[in-house]
Amino acid sequence: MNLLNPVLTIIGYVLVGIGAFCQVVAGIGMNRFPNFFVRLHAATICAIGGSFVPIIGCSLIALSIEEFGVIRFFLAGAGFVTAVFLLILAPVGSHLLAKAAYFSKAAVLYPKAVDLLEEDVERGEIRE
Amino acid sequence: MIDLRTYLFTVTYIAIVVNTVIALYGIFVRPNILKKIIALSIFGDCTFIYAIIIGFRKAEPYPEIPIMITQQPSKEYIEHFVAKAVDPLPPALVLTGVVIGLAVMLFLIFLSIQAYRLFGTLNIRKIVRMRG
Amino acid sequence: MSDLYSLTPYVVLAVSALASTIAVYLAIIERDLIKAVLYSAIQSTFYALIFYLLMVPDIVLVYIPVAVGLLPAILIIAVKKTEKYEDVGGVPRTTSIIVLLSVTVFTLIAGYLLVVSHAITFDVFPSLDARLLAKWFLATTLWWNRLFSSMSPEAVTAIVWDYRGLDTYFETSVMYLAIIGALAIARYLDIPRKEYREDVMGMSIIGKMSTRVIMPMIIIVAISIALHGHLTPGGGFQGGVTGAVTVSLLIFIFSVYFATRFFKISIAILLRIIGLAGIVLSATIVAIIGFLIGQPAYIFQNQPKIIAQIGLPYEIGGNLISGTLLLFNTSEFLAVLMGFAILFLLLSIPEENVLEVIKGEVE
Amino acid sequence: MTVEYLVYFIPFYIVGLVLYIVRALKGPTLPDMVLAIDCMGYVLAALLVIFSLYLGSPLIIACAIVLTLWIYALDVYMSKYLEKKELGE
Repeated sequence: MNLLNPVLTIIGYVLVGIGAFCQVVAGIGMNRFPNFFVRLHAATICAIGGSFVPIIGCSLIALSIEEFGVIRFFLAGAGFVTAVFLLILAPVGSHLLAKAAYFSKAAVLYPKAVDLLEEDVERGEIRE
Repeated sequence: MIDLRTYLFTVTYIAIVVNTVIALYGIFVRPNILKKIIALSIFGDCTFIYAIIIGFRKAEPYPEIPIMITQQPSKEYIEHFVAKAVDPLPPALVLTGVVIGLAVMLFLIFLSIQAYRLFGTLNIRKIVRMRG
Repeated sequence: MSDLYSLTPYVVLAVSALASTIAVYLAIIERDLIKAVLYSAIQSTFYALIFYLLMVPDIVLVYIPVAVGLLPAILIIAVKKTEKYEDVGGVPRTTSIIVLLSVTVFTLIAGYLLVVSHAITFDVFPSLDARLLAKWFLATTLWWNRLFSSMSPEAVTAIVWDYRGLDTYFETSVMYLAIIGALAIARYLDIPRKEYREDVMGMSIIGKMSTRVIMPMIIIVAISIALHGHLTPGGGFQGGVTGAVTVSLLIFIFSVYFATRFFKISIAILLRIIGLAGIVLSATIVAIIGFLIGQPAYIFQNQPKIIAQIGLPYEIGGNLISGTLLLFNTSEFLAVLMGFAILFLLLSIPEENVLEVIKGEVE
Repeated sequence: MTVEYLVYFIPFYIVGLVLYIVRALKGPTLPDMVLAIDCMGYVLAALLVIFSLYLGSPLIIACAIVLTLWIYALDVYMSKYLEKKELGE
């Protein structure tokens, strides 16, 4: 275990660094993108790159600290559970929100090049 | 020379005081019942933060949570714990307060939904004029 | 390095407090009610961060479900059932100006008192030392002497049930009475019988499938928060409000007709009564045992004291259970979970059925 | 302790949080606001985990799980509000 600890720490810090980068990028994208459906991409970067990755990194760092004793397994386990919840629930939440926003016309698709979903709905292949 | 941490903590406190004032203004002036309920919940949250701030302490480098991590602790560990952990009594009181606040809020929301069904509006000034 | 280390949490505290001030201002000013609810959700999120940095995890665990989850949910339902925009007609301009002035004067007085009361010891605004009572609570948390300690390593749960049990008992009663009030408003009403159809009702198939996957995990997390209440942050109420998310997901993602396959309003009421009876039992069990044996004992007693030397065991087979705390947490979990189940079921009754009943009563 | 170097990463998360607040307070439509609140919730979950490690109090990590769950629930409520259907269906 002692030999593995520095490796775990370095991997954990790299993951936390990736998360910090993704947060700033997603924050800029959230403010610069033109409409709701484009901003969904920024939200995905925030949820997966900016939160899932650093939480896994924090769990790895926690596993490598032996001063915490047995408690470090609690920390790592709770971190993994949080990460799994985030990985499953964040995309589903975005999907439900996007679907409701599209069909209720709450968000307007402003610079519109093509809308394949609208054509499908008109042809009757997809029902609301 | 004031410690920078004290300055930042005072900024936090003053921001919460400003929140209290805005929430009180909302309770007194805005006519919609649901808006009054939102303002009331914000006011309750501010009072909870005051109660928690009483129990906070400026230990070095940062205070601990009031939970002992090791069982059958040694005497030195208990002394360290007492010197650094925050006050556990305000959280216990605020826990009670949050639950009671939620219960009252839920009952008020049910009452306002019923009032809308009966009167057709939630503007409290119009409801008062309707009856009198 | 060390200075930066201890300064960072205070910076985050100040940033989140200032952000919450902007959110509160917009929540009060906004005329679109649903936007006001969302602004208040933003404010609650920041308050949760403030509570977290003030090192009270029990409050965070109860505050996030209550203020970020349940209250906005029920307010959103209320806005959908009533009017969407605030009608500001009828407020005299002089009234609002007078109220604003008086509130501002109140603030100035409060701020002046704050500065004066801390002027003497201004550089220790969060005090360096805790009160003597707090030190006593902390020192007796797990002293390993049953005559003084409550044998629970978590001080907050020990205080909630062991030292201030009467408060907690009446708090649960207030919650119980509020839901009885909601039931009384919705009298004669029940959920209409209808067959659940997978393809028409509820939200999209992606949401349904992933909710089916995630539901057992949520229930396990809620139960572990509730039953570890005497060891880690959490307890019965925190576990109950975490478990309430499963009920709301069942009703909103599938439909209320799917949820009524598992529990109806009457069954939920019955389970809630069982939960409250469990709380009464955990309050009186030591007194009952003392009455049967013929030794002095008290209501709300947990561990043996000097004058009443009976009590429940604090561990079973080496596992710490802290006397009645485990029983209390289990019963509270059941009562709170079923209370919120009743509430969501009542709110999802279709509006036409309610209006029919009310119309019949008025005539 | 190797935890102290986390202090160099925390400001980036705070910058992200502030940018999401700007969008959440400004957002022209309702779904924009909800999306920004989601992002705030996710970055806060990451911050809670980082702080529990950074402040050396591992037991407070349980808050992050609950925050993730309820942010998802807020999504569900808002999409239910935007849909035309009755609440129960």
